[in-house]
Amino acid sequence: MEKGIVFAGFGGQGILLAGKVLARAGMNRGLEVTWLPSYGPEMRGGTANCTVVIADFPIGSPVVDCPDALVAMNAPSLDKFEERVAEGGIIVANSSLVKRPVKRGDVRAIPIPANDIAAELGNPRVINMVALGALVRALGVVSLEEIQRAMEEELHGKGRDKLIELNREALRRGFSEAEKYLS
Amino acid sequence: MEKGIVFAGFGGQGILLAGKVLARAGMNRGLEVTWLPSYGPEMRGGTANCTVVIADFPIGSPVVDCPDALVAMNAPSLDKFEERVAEGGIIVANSSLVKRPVKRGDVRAIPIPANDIAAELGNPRVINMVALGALVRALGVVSLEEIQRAMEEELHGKGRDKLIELNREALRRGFSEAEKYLS
Amino acid sequence: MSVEVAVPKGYTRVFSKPRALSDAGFTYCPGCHHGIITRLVAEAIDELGILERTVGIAPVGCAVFLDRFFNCDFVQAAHGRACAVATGIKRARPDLVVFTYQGDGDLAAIGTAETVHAANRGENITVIFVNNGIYGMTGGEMAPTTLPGQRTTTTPAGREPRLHGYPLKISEMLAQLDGPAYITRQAVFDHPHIVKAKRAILKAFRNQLDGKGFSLVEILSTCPTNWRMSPAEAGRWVAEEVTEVFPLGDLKDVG
Amino acid sequence: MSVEVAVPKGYTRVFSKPRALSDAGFTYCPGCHHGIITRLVAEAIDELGILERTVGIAPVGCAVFLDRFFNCDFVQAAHGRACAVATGIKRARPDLVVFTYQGDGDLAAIGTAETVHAANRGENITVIFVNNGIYGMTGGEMAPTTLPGQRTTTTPAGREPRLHGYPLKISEMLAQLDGPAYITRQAVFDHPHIVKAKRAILKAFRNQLDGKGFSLVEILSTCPTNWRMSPAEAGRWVAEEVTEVFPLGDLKDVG
Amino acid sequence: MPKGLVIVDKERCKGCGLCIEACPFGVLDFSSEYNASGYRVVHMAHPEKCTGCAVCANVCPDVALEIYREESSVRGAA
Amino acid sequence: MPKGLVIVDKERCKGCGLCIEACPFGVLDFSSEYNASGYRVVHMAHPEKCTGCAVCANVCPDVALEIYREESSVRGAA
Amino acid sequence: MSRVLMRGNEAIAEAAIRSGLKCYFCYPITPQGEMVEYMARELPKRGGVFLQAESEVAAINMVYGAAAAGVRTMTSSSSPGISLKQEGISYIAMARLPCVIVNMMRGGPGLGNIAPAQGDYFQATKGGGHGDYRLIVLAPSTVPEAAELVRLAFDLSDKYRVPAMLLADGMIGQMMEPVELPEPVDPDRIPPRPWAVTGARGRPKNVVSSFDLEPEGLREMNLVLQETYREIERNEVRWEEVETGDAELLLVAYGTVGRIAKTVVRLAREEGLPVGLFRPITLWPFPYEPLRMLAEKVGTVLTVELSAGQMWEDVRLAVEGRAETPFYGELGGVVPSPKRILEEVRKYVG
Amino acid sequence: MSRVLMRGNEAIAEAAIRSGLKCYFCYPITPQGEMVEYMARELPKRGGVFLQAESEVAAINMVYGAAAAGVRTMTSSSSPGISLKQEGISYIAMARLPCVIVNMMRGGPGLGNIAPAQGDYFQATKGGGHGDYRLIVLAPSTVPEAAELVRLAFDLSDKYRVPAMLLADGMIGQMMEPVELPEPVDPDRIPPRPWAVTGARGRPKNVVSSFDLEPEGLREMNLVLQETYREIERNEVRWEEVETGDAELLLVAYGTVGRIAKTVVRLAREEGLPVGLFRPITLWPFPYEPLRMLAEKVGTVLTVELSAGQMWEDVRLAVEGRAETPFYGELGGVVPSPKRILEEVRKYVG
Ligand SMILES: Cc1ncc(C[n+]2csc(CCOP(=O)(O)OP(=O)(O)O)c2C)c(N)n1
Ligand SMILES: Cc1ncc(C[n+]2csc(CCOP(=O)(O)OP(=O)(O)O)c2C)c(N)n1
Ligand code: SF4
Ligand code: SF4
Ligand code: SF4
Ligand code: SF4
Repeated sequence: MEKGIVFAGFGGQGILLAGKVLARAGMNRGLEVTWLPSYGPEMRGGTANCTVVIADFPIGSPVVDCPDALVAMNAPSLDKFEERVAEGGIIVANSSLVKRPVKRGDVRAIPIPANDIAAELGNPRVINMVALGALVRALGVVSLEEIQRAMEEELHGKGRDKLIELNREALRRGFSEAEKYLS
Repeated sequence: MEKGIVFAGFGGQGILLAGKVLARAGMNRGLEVTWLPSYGPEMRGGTANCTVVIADFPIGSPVVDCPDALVAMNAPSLDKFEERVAEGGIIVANSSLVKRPVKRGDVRAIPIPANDIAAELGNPRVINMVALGALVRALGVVSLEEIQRAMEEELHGKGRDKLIELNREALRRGFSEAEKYLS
Repeated sequence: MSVEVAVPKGYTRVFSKPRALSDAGFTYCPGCHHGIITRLVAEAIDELGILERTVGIAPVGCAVFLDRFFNCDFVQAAHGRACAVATGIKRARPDLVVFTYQGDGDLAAIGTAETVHAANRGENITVIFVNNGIYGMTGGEMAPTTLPGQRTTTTPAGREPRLHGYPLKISEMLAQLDGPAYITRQAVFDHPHIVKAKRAILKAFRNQLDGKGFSLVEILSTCPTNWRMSPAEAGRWVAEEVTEVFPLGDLKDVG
Repeated sequence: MSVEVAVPKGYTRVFSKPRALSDAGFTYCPGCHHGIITRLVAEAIDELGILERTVGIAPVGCAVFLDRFFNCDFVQAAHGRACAVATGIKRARPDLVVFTYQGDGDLAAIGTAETVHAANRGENITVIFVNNGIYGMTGGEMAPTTLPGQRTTTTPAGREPRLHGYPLKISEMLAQLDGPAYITRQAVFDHPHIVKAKRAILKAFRNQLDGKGFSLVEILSTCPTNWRMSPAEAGRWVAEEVTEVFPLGDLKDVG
Repeated sequence: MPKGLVIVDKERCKGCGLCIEACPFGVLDFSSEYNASGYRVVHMAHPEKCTGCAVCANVCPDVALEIYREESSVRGAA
Repeated sequence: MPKGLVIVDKERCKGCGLCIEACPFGVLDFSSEYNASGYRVVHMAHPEKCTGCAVCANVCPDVALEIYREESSVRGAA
Repeated sequence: MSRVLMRGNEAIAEAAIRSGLKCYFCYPITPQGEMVEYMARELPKRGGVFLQAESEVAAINMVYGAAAAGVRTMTSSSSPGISLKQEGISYIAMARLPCVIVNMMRGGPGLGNIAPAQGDYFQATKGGGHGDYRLIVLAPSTVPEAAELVRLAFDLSDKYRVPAMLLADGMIGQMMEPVELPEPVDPDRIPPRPWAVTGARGRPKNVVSSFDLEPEGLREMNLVLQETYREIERNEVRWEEVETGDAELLLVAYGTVGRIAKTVVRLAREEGLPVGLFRPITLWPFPYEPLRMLAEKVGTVLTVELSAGQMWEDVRLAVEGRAETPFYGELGGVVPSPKRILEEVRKYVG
Repeated sequence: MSRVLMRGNEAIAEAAIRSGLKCYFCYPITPQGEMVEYMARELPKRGGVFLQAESEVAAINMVYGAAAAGVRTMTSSSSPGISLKQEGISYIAMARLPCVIVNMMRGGPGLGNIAPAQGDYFQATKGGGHGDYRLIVLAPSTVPEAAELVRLAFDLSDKYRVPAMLLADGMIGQMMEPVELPEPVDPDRIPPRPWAVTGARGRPKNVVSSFDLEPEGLREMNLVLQETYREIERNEVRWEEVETGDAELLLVAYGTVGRIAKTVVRLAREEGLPVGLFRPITLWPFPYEPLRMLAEKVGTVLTVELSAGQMWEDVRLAVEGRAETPFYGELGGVVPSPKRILEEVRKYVG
């Protein structure tokens, strides 16, 4: 088994953290994982993306030509990566910002109104966890509990403990939202 | 034909210039020549020496293991180089400063009281030309006239024109002094 | 690509993008004062009518893309070496107007020797020195000009002068030398200061045209991104904190 | 190898080679002030009793052989980098007494950045700066400190400041910084000045022992060989000409 | 006809807000529009108050503003 | 018994002459001796004038001079 | 030991601290910024010295000083910054000071960009500075290996008194992987440094220098260096082989490309192509002999690099005509995918 | 033309001035001091710019500036100083600026000494700086040849927009020989530089840069470089052969050793030993092909260098097992006499 996942969006959408949490969950499960942020200009701002690979044997390339899954947090990200997703792959798109549908017919498209859900939860910053929850559901490599624990580990002790409960909930909401498209 | 000559003495004895004049005389004659100063510490003072090679074919090494001639302007120089002179070679020693005789029996030793002769000529700085005159006589590769012309060219236009006559004479005196040991 | 806007009827254009700037958008972060400074340099070039004989030197730093922004010839220099590169150009072609545009890491850390010696030689060049107290492009490390106590990625507990050095007053240092014609420190955190800074930049270029020699305009700038402040907060921080350590004004002016 | 001289009967030794110096003869040219300065440093080490915890940094320049002359541990540094090397040693082992000994080419040309930043960090080291206005070891090229009009092999018609730069006042520059504890300029062209220079060197070492930070003693020196003067003439030239451009005295002293 | 007019180059504007704060007359504010780079751009919220003083343009780090002044007032100022 | 005594380390002396010039009492001068490096070394030309003030030693760049002072005069000075 | 998820840059920093690093000197540059940041945060807490120097030149000379004073010391940078350190590295090599230098290579030449590249192979292995010296050059291909090789770098550097370089690329610095960190080193196991400058108390003075004006003297110093290098060549060659037993085409690749090539081997084998991988871990000393022996058995040795063909020269020196030696390289920060390399492989087998 | 007796350093300076040199930037170092001194005296008189920089780093970046501004420009130094220029050289190479760099090699590594040596071969030919770049490297073996190759260096550098290095050693710099100086170049024959920064009047702006953040863009820049290098390899390989026709042992040596080896060939032939000499003049591009062809015919290819065996690698890459490839090197500034080399030769022939 080897899965490559690309997370893409604007800087500030928590893209890198979402990838890290997934990688950590994979590691905790005893799998091999890699996490690679994209190289942008040396300055901040603009777009951000990262690639996570999870496998049950040593991972060769941390770069993925044809990801098995894409999490597109905004429209430019979907435009950029849609074509590259592997046949039968997954596209989680943040439908709060991505107004167009996924064009590809050979992938499982999962539109998640991440911004709206996050707003409901009372903190716009958890959009990344909403999307991640949805991805986890579709991917099936780690469980909801595992991804929640990985998130906890990631936030713990970094002055973000009080956000853990909120993020648990965000993951759960994303997870169950994805159900709709997978049953 | 290939002749290697080492000039050695203290800094300030005009060693490098004597070598240059000889090299120039050789060049003027259409011969191949090289002139190589010794490497000392980067600072000034202490000993100085240079090696001149004259040949009628392209010169390989400008460094000479066993010189055909040595001009030793002081005692340490004779001590240092005497052993290395080729069999049948020439040693011109400045007998004003070198009090011991040349030990080697298989070379032509030419003691020249260069400081005394220079003093007679009224300028202690021409000791180098006195010694060079003697060497030229013994070496037989360039004539007295040729070495005098080369010296003129070397000094000309460098604010040293008025010294030319004196140096001509110094060369001549050294040249004829060497006669004594060569007849 | 911006489109030429037709002048609305009954109105006259009183402010627009200088001719010396291309249509390329700046790559600076939102609210970064680099953009103001870059524009002021372009305005000075316009006003002096020297665009076609000016060569700029882009540093390594957030201004590395400068050659895209300007319409004049440009050379991209190795980190810290802009003053040496400028010297090479100016000595080769004294008829050109040569300016460097450098950050504090570039000019006052790795480029210290090149800056000091170009100044000391009185090289007839113009130096725009953008002091934002941090390494912007590499992600917020301490700069020579970082304030005491300021947190950066390499001074996570705040700069401790006895350990990390004091804020380096390079302009004060350069003003001690005989070479420079003009050394001044300006800021651009509000309109009046921008107007003054512009005047200083103009003077620094004029000095070059008049053959007066080395002129350096230090400009206190912001780095909202790495200071982790809003652009407005960053501007206030310059006005209130940075100017305390780096007071504004002329440090040398041979007139 | 010098031989221990038996004290003549009825006499007491009042002056002899300091214990910190080895028996190796100096490699400096006849009459060069480097020798005096080297000895003064050795005397200071003796007087403070710190020989066994001192590490010296030899530069590239006529003092490159320094490690032969001294009896303490020594490190030979790349040209200009003595202050960086000293920083590395002192940070690794703060208990050691660390000094550099550098020429003007070493300290004020190629080493400008290392000098300025070690000073600005207030590194707790002692810097002996031998300013002889020329590159001695390489055969007499212009130094940053060469006087206007002075002939060197690279300014054959005399230094022309607008072309070759002004005499670089690096001590004045350093004195502008917050880091240094003590910056002074001394000379050794006669007995009284030697006595004063010695006092300054002692103080610079004492500052280090007291943890006061960066102390630099600039000493105007001679280079009879490359100045093409007799040693006595060279000394007079320092007294009369060099001190005009580089006035003696303390430039900074935090006390 | 207001004395001044601010034209925003929406693709240059990065929504930093410096112009809003700088304007002495409270002319500018964020619009509800986002540009292609995802920034929320400014607009003239109170065009009638604009004097064409160009202070906003002078503080804009992205040279995103062009300023026009009503012709009579320009002449008046000359 | 002169008040002072200068002992020259002949192999260290480079004949620069600085000590000769510096001595306030004209004690030192070049001798006729050359050392192994070819330098003409100094000696006490007028030993009787020497006060042991050590000025010569202090200006010597080659640490070639050792200075001795007659014991009573040292005590006197103390 | 448990695995932790870490960035390469951070894992290297942590492994260095656990290896007894006392003094770290740096100048910021991408893509190794997280190493600098980690050191700034962690090293002072754990009894070490973190100092941001005024330049790479100053940083390497601070390393020279700290190494001379006898502590474990290190600097890190990326391509342009490493170029600036060349004089200092040459001094360190001749003065026989142990230290570790990390180069997170980026796209070059010149300012280039910050993407992963391997264009500094020659500089690292043949000596970018002047004179006849060598660095021990270790090339990790994963984050855990990077952590492991940091420890090895310190140990080998101490053992031979030869500076060691960890030569990686931006990808290894930036990516995260699970790592097992090495145990903190027992300070008593760090070799003593009787040659260090620590004050000449109760022993003759120590001098650290790379200078001898006499050719004969400098020749001796060089001969000692050369002898040490021969010893390292005998003892410290390291490499990895994957499926080489029956391979007809041998990939040779190191670092990031080395790990990608493992996937290539897997994909090729899935297609039935007899492909193996030879991955040098020590780039100097280069594993000439083992590669030569393998070359006898395969028809083709395909070198793949993120450069225009630098290690390729060493491969050809090893192979010496025993097999075909084609080359495939990418430039400017472009990283080829396993599939792209597989295309290249197919030109020669199957 | 008449012959003049000149030091190598001075002949190089004079030849450079006659080649249209406009800007010379330097920092003093032995053993190339006379070049600096000559330039200081002569260049300003003849309409050029002489500037003593504050360091080698500054000097190479001034060269970068002057070259960008479109004039013929040059710097010179010796080993440690050349190490400091590596970052700048890498920038110049990628920015495609023509210029000439002279390295009068001395004993290394580190401070070493000032005696002749050839330990910077790798640095010069493989790239001491970062990234995939090359210098055109010319190695004179006599003073007249040095003067000739200076001219060639400027011409080739201009033609290909690749920096050229004259790689000599202290002996060639210090010695005097009769020289025929090249005629002053006709300024109109110096190739125009439409890419130079001279003010964007009547043309689009020119930008001199080595920067492209996008891997694809940087890849393109690198491909242009590599193509240029292939062209140079095709057109500009230069070497000298002495008595190679019937040689059974081929000496390979360059520079100072190359000239000494000529004497060795003469002495060997006097003894009836079938010895020839292959002397590379361009060290990059290295004459692999002609050497390979000769290697087919001889039994032994003996490389002699003033180093621990650097060019030797290129010799072995050329020979690829076609002949024995023993090596003899001297280190630390020691220069072997013809007799000493002859001893070495005798181990393999006669
Ligand atoms: C030789 C070298 N060292 C380091 C770097 C990495 N680097 C890029 S920009 C920069 C400093 C940026 O800071 P500053 O000069 O203050 O400019 P700013 O980005 O803040 O405008 C550094 C260190 C480099 N490119 N080259
Ligand atoms: C990197 C480098 N550049 C240049 C040199 C050559 N060099 C040796 S000593 C010296 C300068 C000597 O001048 P200074 O520092 O003033 O000391 P002095 O010899 O006058 O005491 C130079 C440039 C070198 N060894 N290394
Ligand atoms: S990183 Fe800082 S200095 Fe650089 S553009 Fe962004 S805000 Fe400005
Ligand atoms: S060259 Fe000058 S500075 Fe150096 S030792 Fe001689 S006189 Fe002193
Ligand atoms: S100052 Fe400029 S960039 Fe910032 S919000 Fe206003 S118009 Fe936009
Ligand atoms: S000062 Fe010293 S070196 Fe000079 S002459 Fe006197 S004793 Fe000799």
